[in-house]
Amino acid sequence: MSSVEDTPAYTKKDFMSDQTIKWCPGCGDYSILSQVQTVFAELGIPRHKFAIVSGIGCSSRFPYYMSTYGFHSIHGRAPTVATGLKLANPDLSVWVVTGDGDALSIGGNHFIHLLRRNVDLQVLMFNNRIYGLTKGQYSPTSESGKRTKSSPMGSVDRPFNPCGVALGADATFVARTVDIFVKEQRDVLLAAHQHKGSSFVEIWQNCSIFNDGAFKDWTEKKAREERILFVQHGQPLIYGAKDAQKGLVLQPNLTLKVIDVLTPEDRARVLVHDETNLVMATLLARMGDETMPTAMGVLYRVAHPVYEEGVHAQIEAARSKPGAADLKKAVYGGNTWKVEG
Amino acid sequence: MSSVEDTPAYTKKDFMSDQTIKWCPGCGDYSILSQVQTVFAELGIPRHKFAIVSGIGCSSRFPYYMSTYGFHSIHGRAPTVATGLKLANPDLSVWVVTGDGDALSIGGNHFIHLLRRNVDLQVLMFNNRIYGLTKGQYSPTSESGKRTKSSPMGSVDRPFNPCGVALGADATFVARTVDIFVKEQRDVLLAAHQHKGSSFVEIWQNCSIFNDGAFKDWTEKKAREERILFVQHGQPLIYGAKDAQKGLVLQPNLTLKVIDVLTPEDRARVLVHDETNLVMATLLARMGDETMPTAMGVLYRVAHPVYEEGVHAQIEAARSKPGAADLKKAVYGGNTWKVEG
Amino acid sequence: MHADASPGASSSARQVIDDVVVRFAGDSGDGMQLTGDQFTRTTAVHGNDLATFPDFPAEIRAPAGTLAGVSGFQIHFSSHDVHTPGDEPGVLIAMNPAALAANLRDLKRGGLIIVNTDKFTDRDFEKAGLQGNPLEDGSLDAFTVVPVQLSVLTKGAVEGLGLGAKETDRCKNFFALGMTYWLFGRDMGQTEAWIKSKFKAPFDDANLRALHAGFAYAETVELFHAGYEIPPARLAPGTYRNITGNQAVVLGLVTASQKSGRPLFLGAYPITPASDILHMLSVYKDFGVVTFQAEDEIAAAGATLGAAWGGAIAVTSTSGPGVALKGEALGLAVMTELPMVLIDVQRGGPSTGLPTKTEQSDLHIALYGRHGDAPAPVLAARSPGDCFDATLEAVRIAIQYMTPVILLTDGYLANGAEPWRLPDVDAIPAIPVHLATDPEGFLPYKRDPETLSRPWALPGTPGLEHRIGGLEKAKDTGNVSYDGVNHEAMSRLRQEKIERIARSLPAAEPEGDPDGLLVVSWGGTYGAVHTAVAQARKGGIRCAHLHLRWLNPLPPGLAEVLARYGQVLVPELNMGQLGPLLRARFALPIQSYTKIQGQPFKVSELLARIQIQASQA
Amino acid sequence: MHADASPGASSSARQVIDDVVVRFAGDSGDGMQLTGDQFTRTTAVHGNDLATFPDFPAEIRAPAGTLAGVSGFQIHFSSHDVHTPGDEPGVLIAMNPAALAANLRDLKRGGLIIVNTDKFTDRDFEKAGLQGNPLEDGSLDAFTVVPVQLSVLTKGAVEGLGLGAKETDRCKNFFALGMTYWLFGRDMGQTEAWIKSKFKAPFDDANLRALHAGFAYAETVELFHAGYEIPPARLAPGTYRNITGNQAVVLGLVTASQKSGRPLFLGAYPITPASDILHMLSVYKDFGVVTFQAEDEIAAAGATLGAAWGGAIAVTSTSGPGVALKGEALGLAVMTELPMVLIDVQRGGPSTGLPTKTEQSDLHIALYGRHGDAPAPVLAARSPGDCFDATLEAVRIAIQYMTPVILLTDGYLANGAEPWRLPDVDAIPAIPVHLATDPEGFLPYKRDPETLSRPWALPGTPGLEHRIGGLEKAKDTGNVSYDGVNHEAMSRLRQEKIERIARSLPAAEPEGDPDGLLVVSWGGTYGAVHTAVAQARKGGIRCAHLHLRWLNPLPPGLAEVLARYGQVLVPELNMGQLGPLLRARFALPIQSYTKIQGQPFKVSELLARIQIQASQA
Ligand SMILES: Cc1ncc(C[n+]2csc(CCOP(=O)(O)OP(=O)(O)O)c2C)c(N)n1
Ligand SMILES: Cc1ncc(C[n+]2csc(CCOP(=O)(O)OP(=O)(O)O)c2C)c(N)n1
Ligand code: SF4
Ligand code: SF4
Ligand SMILES: [Mg+2]
Ligand SMILES: [Mg+2]
Repeated sequence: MSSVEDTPAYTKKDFMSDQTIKWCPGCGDYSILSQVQTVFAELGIPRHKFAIVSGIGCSSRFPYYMSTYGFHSIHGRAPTVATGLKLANPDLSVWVVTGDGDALSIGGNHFIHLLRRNVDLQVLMFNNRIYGLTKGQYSPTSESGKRTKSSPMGSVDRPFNPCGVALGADATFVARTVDIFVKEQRDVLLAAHQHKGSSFVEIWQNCSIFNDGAFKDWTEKKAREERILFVQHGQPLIYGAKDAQKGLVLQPNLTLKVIDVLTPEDRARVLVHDETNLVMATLLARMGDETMPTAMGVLYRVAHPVYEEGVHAQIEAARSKPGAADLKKAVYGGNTWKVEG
Repeated sequence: MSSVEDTPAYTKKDFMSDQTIKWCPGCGDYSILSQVQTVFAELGIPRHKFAIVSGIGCSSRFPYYMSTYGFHSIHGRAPTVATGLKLANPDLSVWVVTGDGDALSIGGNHFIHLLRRNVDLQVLMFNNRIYGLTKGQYSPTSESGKRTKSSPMGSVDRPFNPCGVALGADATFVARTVDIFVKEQRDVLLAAHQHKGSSFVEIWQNCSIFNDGAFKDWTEKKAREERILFVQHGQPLIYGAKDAQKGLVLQPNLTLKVIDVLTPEDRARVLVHDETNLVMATLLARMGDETMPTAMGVLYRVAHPVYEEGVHAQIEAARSKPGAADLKKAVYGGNTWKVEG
Repeated sequence: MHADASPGASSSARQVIDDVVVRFAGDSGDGMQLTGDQFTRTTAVHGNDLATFPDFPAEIRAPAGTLAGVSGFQIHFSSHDVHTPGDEPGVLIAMNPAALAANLRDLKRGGLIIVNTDKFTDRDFEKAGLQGNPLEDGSLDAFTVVPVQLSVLTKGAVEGLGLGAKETDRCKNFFALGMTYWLFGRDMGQTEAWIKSKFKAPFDDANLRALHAGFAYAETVELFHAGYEIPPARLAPGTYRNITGNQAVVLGLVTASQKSGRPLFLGAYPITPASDILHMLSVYKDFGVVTFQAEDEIAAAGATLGAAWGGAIAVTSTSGPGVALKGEALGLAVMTELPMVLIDVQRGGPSTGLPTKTEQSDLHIALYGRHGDAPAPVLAARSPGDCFDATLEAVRIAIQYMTPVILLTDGYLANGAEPWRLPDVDAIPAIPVHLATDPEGFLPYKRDPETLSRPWALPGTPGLEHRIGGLEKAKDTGNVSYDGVNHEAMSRLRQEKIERIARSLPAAEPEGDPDGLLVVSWGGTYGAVHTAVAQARKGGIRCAHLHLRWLNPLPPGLAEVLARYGQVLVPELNMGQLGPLLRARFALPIQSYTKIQGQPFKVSELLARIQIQASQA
Repeated sequence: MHADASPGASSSARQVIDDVVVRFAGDSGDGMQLTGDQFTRTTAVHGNDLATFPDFPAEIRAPAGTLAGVSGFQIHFSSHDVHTPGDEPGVLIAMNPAALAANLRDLKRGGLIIVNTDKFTDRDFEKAGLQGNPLEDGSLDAFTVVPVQLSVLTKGAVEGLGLGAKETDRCKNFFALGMTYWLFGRDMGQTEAWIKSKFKAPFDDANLRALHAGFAYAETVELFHAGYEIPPARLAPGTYRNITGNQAVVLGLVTASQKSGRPLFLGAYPITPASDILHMLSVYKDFGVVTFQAEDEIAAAGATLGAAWGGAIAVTSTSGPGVALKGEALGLAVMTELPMVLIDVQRGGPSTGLPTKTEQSDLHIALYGRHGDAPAPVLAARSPGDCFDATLEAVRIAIQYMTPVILLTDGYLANGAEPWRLPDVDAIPAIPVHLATDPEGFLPYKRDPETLSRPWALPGTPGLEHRIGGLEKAKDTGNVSYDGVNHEAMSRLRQEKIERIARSLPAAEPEGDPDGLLVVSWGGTYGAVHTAVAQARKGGIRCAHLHLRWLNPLPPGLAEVLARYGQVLVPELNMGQLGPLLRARFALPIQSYTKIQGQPFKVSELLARIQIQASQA
């Protein structure tokens, strides 16, 4: 990366492109766009070093609205394009923007392989639990029984838990946030950027046309306190209104239970978040039935070697060998003979 | 399914086809074939009701050697063909046979979607941690650093944990076994068959040509006791020689530890396997570093609605409505008018 | 005579004309598709022949008021035969300046424009990228402009029903519809009934009021110089309905399932403009239809093949990039000789291209988009209603010849509508299905001597256990064979099987003159070419029209027909795909005429080209 | 004269002949490929011109002793020019009855057969599916049979080195190689050195002993009626190496990277017979080469496109079904106008087909396998060594015209070897790369007026930030455009850009007679067609040979050339793909001659066809 001096002081505006935004009024994509523009301005990276790669979907129109390099590629294949780009130029700050259909339906395989390889880039998955661009079919994150154009009697599919899939695929960074949670989203985006390796961020996003209010039971002002747990490494898993705090404790049968946190003893019983523990992350990722809050924030973060660094380290090692990169030697090979004129 | 009376008493031989087997001498596929033939003979299902669907790979030659219906399809796509078949005819006993490359590399997406949907069939994944048929490249389950034709300096990829991927994708049945573990494999195959929904069975399989001995540190007579833990629902997680038993206990930081089981108190501390607990399954699936045994057997099993049953239930519900399936009405639609002659 | 809205007649005297093209245009949120659809239904019931063409943006809701957000619906209706949605609208209903600006260049000189002046503010001009008010700068001088305060008038009409401002404004399309009904003297009963069945109170009332107010306003204020009357067309006697191509495909599939006695399976992944096939078919569960929304197009195709193996009428539908993903599964279907149908609703390519526009550019991939020599039959539907017959035919051939079949439709056919004379459902012949059941002498690749097709032997059939797959098959046994001579024999058998389909096809039969210029079309351009040739002949040009339903195999007798004409012209909505193919097959100097603008041919364009061509003869 | 092994000369007098075809055949485990490879190297060093053709089963290790398990290696060497691996072997080394049975029908009458009689037991006959002992039933009467107790003799040779029975038996291929070296009077130094470098003790010693023992045995027991001498060919002066097509592709890629100054990226998923490109390229990390083994072919193609965007020489290689999976990404490359190369090592199709056999049946998918109108340049290599030049050319065109390029090779070229005169590496011209860097006036889709290519502007370049994608692009700006007229303009520009490549291609230039019959070939059939035409002309037939390197665009002057000849014949290893294409383009009565047996053309087959064709003139 270039030195800090090179980097102009940006404002959010520097990351707005000249293209008219074509999302529907009220679409959650707007607020994510605004957050990303704000965060990009803070990262100290020159604008030309950003590359945003997307697939196809409403969410995947994202690159057009950012004044960085952008590639609106093919449905589901953004992780592949981003991997090739990052291998070709590890110096770039690469962000994949995708939707629940793009990442988890057609793109599921590239998604898990990207996470497995741990290429150093960020994946922002806008989860509106619907196919927006194709006008409202159920997606792999739609709840069972959902009635849509393609499921008039309700969908029979069970939904994926996106963070669960990512953890199953050995992701090294898994986080969850919400389009309209301005501050929390910002923190997660910053953390994702800082993480070396593939950072997966699920962003709940309201589709005002085809799945309006899908998240309102969690995101409405009042519900937030009751149904959302913002996790923080090293901090107890506590949520709820100031006067009615609740906490999570682990039961012997390896499940979680919600308790009222009234006394210091109660508090001591509450589990403490350890973002390096896969089991903790699994528990947190999969909460969400009626009785449990939904976890937001960085659920999992572990250090692992980064794919493109490994690739380029081998190249450097090979280059440093004596007699390396001798084209004539390579072309001639080991066994030659001469025919005299 | 047809009644028991219809079903002839089979022997293993009844499931052997007339095709010459073309696997290499010493290939682990032989012993799996033998087990499957044995188990099929016991299931009480008429031979013509079995359909085996495979992708491409050494393992995927499997259908040719079974005297049932068989479809050697396309690389990675067996789950899709099997899903279509099962939807078309839920009455069949459908088995997908696949390899680590077939299922987890090119076929990863179909694999996770199959498990998510919970189509009632069995997936037997022969994991030899290598691409056999294409002569020995590393696969998504090969250990990092593996030197192969395509990774002369060692592979940079991190491997998938197949059971971990399956759990991440909300599989309802996850088991692991080994080609040469005759009895244990049989038990797992029977359990997979009995499970309603998608049953995923990872079978460690020795590739005698390109990855010989990949599992010998676990499967050699002596090692078995020390490095393999056969799990059983409701039973404590204990392994090791009779006189030197070891057990697994859960630590407060949500990790497992091995203890010597010498006293009844020790025994009482040992975790008891609960195959319906996802966290337990995650812990078991992911053990395997030097200090821990590898878990074999049924790691996870939960009841969930079966995909094709849901699909056909909707059809039945629709059929039972008055005036259902009136072709003329359907073709004519709601708005017609007459033009007189 | 066309609806040129020439002044003259009073509102009470209706001018009788025989052919009109109307376009409704507004924002994506203005309900233009719905308005068009209602107008179409009423027009159909009135007895006109008609064709429609909706044209909407790729965005769900592009920013209101911009050119990108304009959604249009065109209807051509007439007292005689109609084969196209019309070249140039004679009437444009423009809900805002962007809709006006986007459509003006298509409008017929002298045509009538109804504009919603409430949306003609400076801010609206800016959003539409206009410098000033087109109503004032003389740019509409060539047209008759009828300015209406649509929003204000609608507000007045629905006042007192307790609607919010936004809700009130949403009713204005019904006001516009009411005006248009008056213009053409239409009975509103059909739309009234529809509104009542579709909307809850108070919205039913509001929309009805807007509708009636629009009608009354047109009448009362003598808005138009003339009202028009387009007498019913002399359509063939029978019962009719309006149908779009996607609807017809869906009904064709349901019918094919019923007529073959095999359950229907559709494996699909949503994609514009094919998605509606998935949507519309998913309501026919009472017919035992399984619709499988797969994780992608590859899975959809794979599941379809699996269902075919399992004995279903197995179909997969897609468009654009989805087609590119199905080649491998189709290749396997070719090798395993299983019956399946791929329905490709062509859209503007390449890559993501122009998702909501029409094109005929997938003929190449349909014919050649598989690795190796993998011949498959390809046919194309020619009109919305014909999609029904073409679908039945595709299924029939797939089963009879045990082969994947590719049916090409396109965005224009898929969303366009026309009156469709309902078939006598009982009289549609059965689709014969012969399932193998007898183990005696059964061989999975033993062929029918006539069709060369292999038996359909379903898993679950006692005694027929066998294995299939993508490796080359030995003759008869179907065992894996690496033998080169066998490979050649099997390759030629697969080819020959497809060629034999031609035996059952009707011979190529041009309509028109027996010599001169032959115009050869395929797919959705049928109507435009048909009309253009008819007009050319009226204009004294010796020419004929040959429409090809089958692209592979080509129909019998084609060589002779082509050779008979001095000139052959092949118009296509692509860069030239059928034309070269015919040259390749028949080594004749066949000419291509191509257009790739995401729009159907205009009759006038074709006519002009025919005239040029004829003048060079 | 050919090596007919006619009896006569004593072992000390060598008979001078100018052309031999030898085939080694045995079980997959018998080391036939290795034996053939050694014989090839020694033959090359001896100075013969040569061509080889390995032919191995699809199974890793098919059951020992069966027909399915037979692995073969054929070498054609000569004191004159060699362009094919030879029609009929004059010498067959058969390690077991299956190898004999599988290869007998190819053998030249009167040819020499060396058999390992230790493997001629009843059990072996049974495994090979033979009724009895072919050595005794008269079926070999037309040949000269040399029975050798290979296993027993090898055992004797390596005794005392402490090898187990299996290990001992593994050395017998070197015994056979030693015998063959004697037969052709070859110096064994090359193989001796190789054994020493390759094997550890005691296996080095064992193999050396077996080799020498074989040589000595042949000499001592006067095994053969004659030894042969094939004098060196008069090859053009220079330094030579032996090279296979896959090797040449790999070296071409490394060279292209060095000559362009851009890093090389290969995205690939293993598949026969393309895998070796991935394998062999992965050792050139010292050249900065990134090889990415992707999760599938789609990912490989996507990553390749991403790398192209990032500024790499971006290449993806595959075969068979892998090609079918890359169409969508290629379409995106067409739309985004990024340079990438797809190398398709064609194999027997359709579907999984015949994975280890050769074919030319992917021309169709290369040209037409994308949805929409998505033109891309296609070229094909003509010989193993030519793969080097063709690869360089593919990269050069991809960069110069900012386009995906498809390079076709095939299984025969990929694994076949020939002596290759080494190029002067320093003299290979640079591949010019012009990266956009100046923000002044930069537009992502502004075109070079000559090539019509757009600028290559890499992410990371200050001031050039822009967005690309698969939706139709507006002229110059590259912004998304749904405008129909723009779509037509862009479609025609994309087409025109590819056509302009022809400007820099050499004109079509047939070799041979200026009239008569023109034989047009492409790809790996070059050698066979070249030889057949030369022989036909020697035999008095007026004919010529035109080989097409470029299939899209076709070379300039082709129309005139084709028109000049009375007859045009296009032989292809498929059901006829180029032939119809030429007919389509030039509307001439071009004839196809096709073969689809997973094997290259024999010169004799082509010659016979040319004779028939000429007699019909
Ligand atoms: C290969 C392919 N298949 C299908 C489509 C059609 N398609 C475009 S976006 C989309 C789904 C979008 O859903 P999601 O990723 O959740 O994005 P959203 O629009 O909801 O933001 C589909 C099916 C396509 N463009 N390409
Ligand atoms: C589309 C496609 N890509 C690649 C291949 C080549 N291929 C065949 S099998 C295989 C991998 C097999 O590995 P695995 O599934 O682990 O099976 P194994 O041979 O090890 O049993 C590959 C890459 C193919 N046949 N088709
Ligand atoms: S359809 Fe939904 S996701 Fe798409 S732009 Fe509109 S509101 Fe947003
Ligand atoms: S290559 Fe390996 S997996 Fe394949 S048949 Fe041989 S031993 Fe078995
Ligand atoms: Mg979505
Ligand atoms: Mg494997």
